[in-house]
Amino acid sequence: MEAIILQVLNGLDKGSAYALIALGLTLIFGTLGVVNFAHGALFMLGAFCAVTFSNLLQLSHTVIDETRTDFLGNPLKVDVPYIYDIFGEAVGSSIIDWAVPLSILFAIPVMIALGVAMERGLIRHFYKRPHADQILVTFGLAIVLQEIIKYFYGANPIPTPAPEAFVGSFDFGVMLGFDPGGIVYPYWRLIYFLFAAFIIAGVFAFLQFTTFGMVVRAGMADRETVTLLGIDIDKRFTIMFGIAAAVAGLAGVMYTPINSPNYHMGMDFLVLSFVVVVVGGMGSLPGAVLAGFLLGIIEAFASMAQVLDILPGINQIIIYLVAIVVLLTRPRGLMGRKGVMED
Amino acid sequence: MTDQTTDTIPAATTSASPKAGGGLLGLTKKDFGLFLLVIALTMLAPFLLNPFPENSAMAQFNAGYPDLMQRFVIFGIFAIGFNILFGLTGYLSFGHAAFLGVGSYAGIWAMKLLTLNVIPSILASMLVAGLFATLVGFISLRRSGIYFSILTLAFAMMSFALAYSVLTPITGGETGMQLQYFDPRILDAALEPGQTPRANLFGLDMATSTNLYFGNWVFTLNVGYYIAAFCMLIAFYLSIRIFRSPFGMMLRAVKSNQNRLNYTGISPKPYTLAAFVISGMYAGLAGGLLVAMDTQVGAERMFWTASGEVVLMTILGGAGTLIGPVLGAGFIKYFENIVSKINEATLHTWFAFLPDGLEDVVVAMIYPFVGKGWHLTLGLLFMAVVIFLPGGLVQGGQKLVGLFRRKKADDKTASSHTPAE
Amino acid sequence: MGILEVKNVGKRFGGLQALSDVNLSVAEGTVHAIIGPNGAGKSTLLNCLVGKLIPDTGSVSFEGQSVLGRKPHEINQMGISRVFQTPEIFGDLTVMENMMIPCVAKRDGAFSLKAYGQMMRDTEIVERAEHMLEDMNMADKREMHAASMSRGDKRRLEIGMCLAQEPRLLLLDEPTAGMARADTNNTIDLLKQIKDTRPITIAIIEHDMHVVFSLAERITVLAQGTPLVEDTPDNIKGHPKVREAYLGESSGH
Amino acid sequence: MTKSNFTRRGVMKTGAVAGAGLATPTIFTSAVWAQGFTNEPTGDTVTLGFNVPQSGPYADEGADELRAFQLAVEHLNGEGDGGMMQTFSSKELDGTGILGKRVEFVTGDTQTKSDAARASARSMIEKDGAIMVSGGSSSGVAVAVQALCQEAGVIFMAGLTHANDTTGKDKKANGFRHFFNSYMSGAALAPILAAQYGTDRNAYYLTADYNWGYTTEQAVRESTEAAGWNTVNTVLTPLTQTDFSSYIAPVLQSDADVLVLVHYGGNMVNSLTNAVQFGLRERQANGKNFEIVVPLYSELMARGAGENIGGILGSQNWDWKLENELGAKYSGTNAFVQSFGTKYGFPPSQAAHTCYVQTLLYADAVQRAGSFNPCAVDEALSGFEFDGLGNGPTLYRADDHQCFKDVVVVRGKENPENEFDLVEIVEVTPTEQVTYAPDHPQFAGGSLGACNPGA
Repeated sequence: MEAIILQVLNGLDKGSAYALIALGLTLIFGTLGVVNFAHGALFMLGAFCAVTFSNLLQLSHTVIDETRTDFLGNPLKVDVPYIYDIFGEAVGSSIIDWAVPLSILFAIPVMIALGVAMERGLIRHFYKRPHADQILVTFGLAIVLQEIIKYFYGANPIPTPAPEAFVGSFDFGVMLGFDPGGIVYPYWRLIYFLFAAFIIAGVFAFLQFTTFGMVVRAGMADRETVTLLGIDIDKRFTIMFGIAAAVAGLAGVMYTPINSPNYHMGMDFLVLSFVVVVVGGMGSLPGAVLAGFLLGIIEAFASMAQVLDILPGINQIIIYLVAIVVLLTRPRGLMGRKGVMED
Repeated sequence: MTDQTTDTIPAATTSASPKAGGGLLGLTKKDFGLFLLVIALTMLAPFLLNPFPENSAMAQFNAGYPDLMQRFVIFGIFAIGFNILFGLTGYLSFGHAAFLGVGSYAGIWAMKLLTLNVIPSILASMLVAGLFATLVGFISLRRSGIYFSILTLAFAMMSFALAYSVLTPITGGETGMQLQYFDPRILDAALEPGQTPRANLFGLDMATSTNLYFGNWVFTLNVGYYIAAFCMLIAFYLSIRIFRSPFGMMLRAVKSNQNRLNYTGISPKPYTLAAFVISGMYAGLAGGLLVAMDTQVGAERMFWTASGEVVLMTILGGAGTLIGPVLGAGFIKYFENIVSKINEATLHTWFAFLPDGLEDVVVAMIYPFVGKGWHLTLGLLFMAVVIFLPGGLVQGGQKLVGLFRRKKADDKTASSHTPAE
Repeated sequence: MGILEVKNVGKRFGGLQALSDVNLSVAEGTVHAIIGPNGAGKSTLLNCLVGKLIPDTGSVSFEGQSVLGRKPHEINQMGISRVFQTPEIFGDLTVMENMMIPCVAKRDGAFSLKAYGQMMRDTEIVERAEHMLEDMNMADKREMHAASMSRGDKRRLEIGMCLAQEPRLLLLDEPTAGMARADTNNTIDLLKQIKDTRPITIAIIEHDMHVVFSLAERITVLAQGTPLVEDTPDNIKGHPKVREAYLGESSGH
Repeated sequence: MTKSNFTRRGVMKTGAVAGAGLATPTIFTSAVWAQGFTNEPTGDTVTLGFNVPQSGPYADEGADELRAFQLAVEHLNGEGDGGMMQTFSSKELDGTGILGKRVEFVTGDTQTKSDAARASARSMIEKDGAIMVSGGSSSGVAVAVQALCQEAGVIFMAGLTHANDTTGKDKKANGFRHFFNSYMSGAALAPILAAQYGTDRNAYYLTADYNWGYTTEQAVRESTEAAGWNTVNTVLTPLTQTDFSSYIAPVLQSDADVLVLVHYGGNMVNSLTNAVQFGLRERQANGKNFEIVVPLYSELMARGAGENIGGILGSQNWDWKLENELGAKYSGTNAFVQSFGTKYGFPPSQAAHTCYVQTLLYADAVQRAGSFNPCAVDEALSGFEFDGLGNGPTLYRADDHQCFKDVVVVRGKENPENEFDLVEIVEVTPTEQVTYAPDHPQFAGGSLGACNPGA
């Protein structure tokens, strides 16, 4: 029982990342009709916003410590962050410790700006072009973005730990009435799940309850009509792209303590998030979220040793197998609308 | 009117008589001309691709060595086949590398079990890839649009994952599958212990090369390349025939309007399935040739990036055009193999003529774009091509030709739509 | 016994009874119009005839053979061609190619793997298509991109493509919807000419009374999913039930 | 492809251009292989091919290998301080290149894909005339390129490759491996694990689902079971996995008290990070401290895992602190670290070390053999015993072209002083303990074959 609850938690956690990326992807599909292969790169850029922010906080000047030597036997150079000079070492180090959550504040404007720039500068000119051209240009962009990151940060993963307070795990099972030690779960993963739920709820509320959201939803349903009504839908779509970029970026920022970010993490997630979006159904936001969590949970269960003993290698293919079964039984995914990206 | 028809698809015939239009091999004059051009280019490739003398600084850009020339034509075949599906029917398969991979495995097993002769191996590749494509196509073609793309992607990723791990005994997994001297090979005489098994065509070793020296120039004529090139010419010829055939017209009709096709008494599904299987067999041929040229198979050739690569090749060159996919394939393979090999030391030798400080600056500016940064250049070029040449490289070529012809081009008004070459 | 027999056909979408107990017989060689107010079920009926929808009850037979359960392309191969409200043509292909496809369909059936011949050297098809284009007065447009033509020309091409298959029954779904007056009159003339020169049965769904009364020999009035009355145009014009249910609305003021 | 300049102008003029020349029997003698051996250097330079990952997840490791290669070439050509050439037991190399020919090199990108690696290696052999190919960061690439070099008739000096197969079932006469292997990791770790953690441990394995994972898991499992450990479970994880939580969580439910992560590269960083997140390092099981073991350590990956690496045992081929901490037996280490560190500003990784050493060993073998002929090199390297290259006395065994030397067992530092000082040396397992018979079952199934000069 504990094992099952643990895997459900793991599934929800994996699902959170899938759902957040897929949400932005399907928003762009739905509103703009653009196949955005650079969406994974946005997730990666978000993660590197956290890295950059943390590096900025640790901008240092060098002090030579004559008492110690480095590996070549020269006097050791010690880096002292400027922030220590400003706030003192105690406060300074705790600010650095909290770099990841703090970098949300940094990532939101950066990602929105990036998203808007991308839409205005590039994507906008591809609305009327065939999907094939959209794929080529966004794929090119994704490569360029990740190569730029590689140039500055290298290919190696960069450890970006959570604040000290959230490192490690706690006994989640006791809260549910299980024996101690039964369900131990990392703090940060729960935070990630709650954060994802919060963002998803926020996006839905925004689309549901604001006039802006109403127009965008109408635009998703029928772009022509809304344009005829004289509403400047293009401008709203630009903002929508910015929001989608920010959602992907935030998903990336918060993901960094779970897995150290590297430059190709976006590509790793790209294919999976496409599968999630399509399984959820093109143009359906709830579908994307549902499919994200569903695939996350199924993947978690498929990786259990008990399952693998019966079906060796099922963990390798489970996501794709589920995708095939879903698409064959439900022609437009779980909640897809007719006619979206079917030709 | 007659002038117009030469510029439009595919009616290279005139209104006077359907038999008119010249050309040989059942091709129209214009197609035959294109075919001749491709023949000339492939046959002369060892010379054309080695324009720079050995030991010169520019020799780095020479691409006329067997491995890369083989890759050009083999991936050309792959892209030609993909274009039959994507360019004609508009169905975007995101899992075509699976057929290439499955074909390769079939090819190497034919060499392990039957004979080192490449012909049975290539036939086995095409057959097995065709069968696999029939299965995948039959299931995936139940859906269209992006749903179809994801279904094909899912099949390919499952193939990759299984080949890399669970199926290691038959695929070699991570280390790939290679020939051994002790493989059974029932049709061949046994090899000496330690002897290297080499793919051959009735005793003619694929690796056999002959060098022509001409001053400082060296040109390598390689048996394997010419065999692969011969296969590509056949593949290209068949693709022209398919494009111009009733079948090809139906495939374009599928892309244009499936609804009308249904109400014209034609069932689109068998047409798309046939196109899918044909392009799967092209992929199988490419896979078989890869094995014939270089007797090993790695599972990575089925990874989704490999499927994505052929999509990019086709779009980059010009989807739906005859020659575009081949150009796209050459373009990407050139970058992968030539630009990736330019390192800092090479750059310094190029710019050694500059004053020291300036040399360092120039090298520092170029270095991020070559060598380990070759992906960056490739990405930038993808974007540049699609932004400035919406019809791919073929359109770029046409624009270039158009510039030269502008003077006498007053009466050519009908080329508003994308031509087929 | 008509060429097309519709018996007791009913179709329900969720809570909406779109068609109920429809009986219709189209006599061979006539022009039969089906009219009715919006939502009367005209399009649903048409879709049931061509295999896009399968009726819940009743039967549809063409030349004595049931069409139920057959796919659209199979029904087409039986001899029923359909013209759509918005012209459905192959926009990416040339006019000539558009015309050749039905010719191939007529000769080679639903699927033939002729991947090797030169389409443009298939004399039989080329000649048939050229002939058809001349019939449609479109020979000068043969190399045009179909999508770049005017709506009237697209309609003309579509009708031509249907005729190229030599169907015994031609179904027209509001063929003049959204057309300018001149285009409408051209289309009427074209249909009249077809009726006069070809052994063909035409069933037409139409809103425009001008078109209906210029062409039809018999008219079925559909209202709320059921045929109200079937008669000649003259009788329909004066029929009180029709005036009340349908014409009253449109010509009463 | 040779660079001699005799002209065939006549052939060109008489229209051999379009391949008609293929018919004339005089040319049709596979001129590429027509000399004594493939790519015999005829000028005053010799070209080596350094084939390392430059894109993909191992690009940084590839970059470090490339740095080492460049350094080795400098030293061979008599530039710089000479590095390990000063400490190398063989004194044949004199800083005038190899056999008096100046060393040049070409580089390529393996992308850590066997296909791409072979394409890159083929271009080095066919286009650039490389006489030896070296480098690489995975066993898949090593086996693929080694087989290619065997076919083409050039020497392959493997870079970082750890699976048994490279010198086991896929061994080739033209291929040589200096790096240690899965079996050695297992044999070196088992006694130290038993000493550190006791002999009554229950181990749970998470294994990367591909060749290297299989051989390493088998090696560690067999060695530790022989030392009394019990294997609770082994679970295979996909290569493309990024989040290992669903594999780690079941460990909490089992009665295991040791987790062995048979992962490398990004997989290792992520699985280790995830394991630490789940509190495995603080966990108590069966009344003992829960322990995590990573059979193959990599400095770069340790850096990626950050502080999670603290306290975790693993094995290495070499470490830059060896000579400082364990004395002159490992001479050469400091010389190498000194010249690498001076040039690049940080200490070298074990990948860099093995690539540097391989280049020197190749050059020395050619020098001793007096010929670049692969068969001569094969003879000179097979059974060669040497010292002073950082690993202590080492044997290049003739039976399988595997180096036998001490294996370093390390532990992640709890409080690293800087980003390069991530591990501490626990112990060095002597050569005898990690030596195995050439026909050991873990290495069965292949044959070295005969050397191929490619003529």
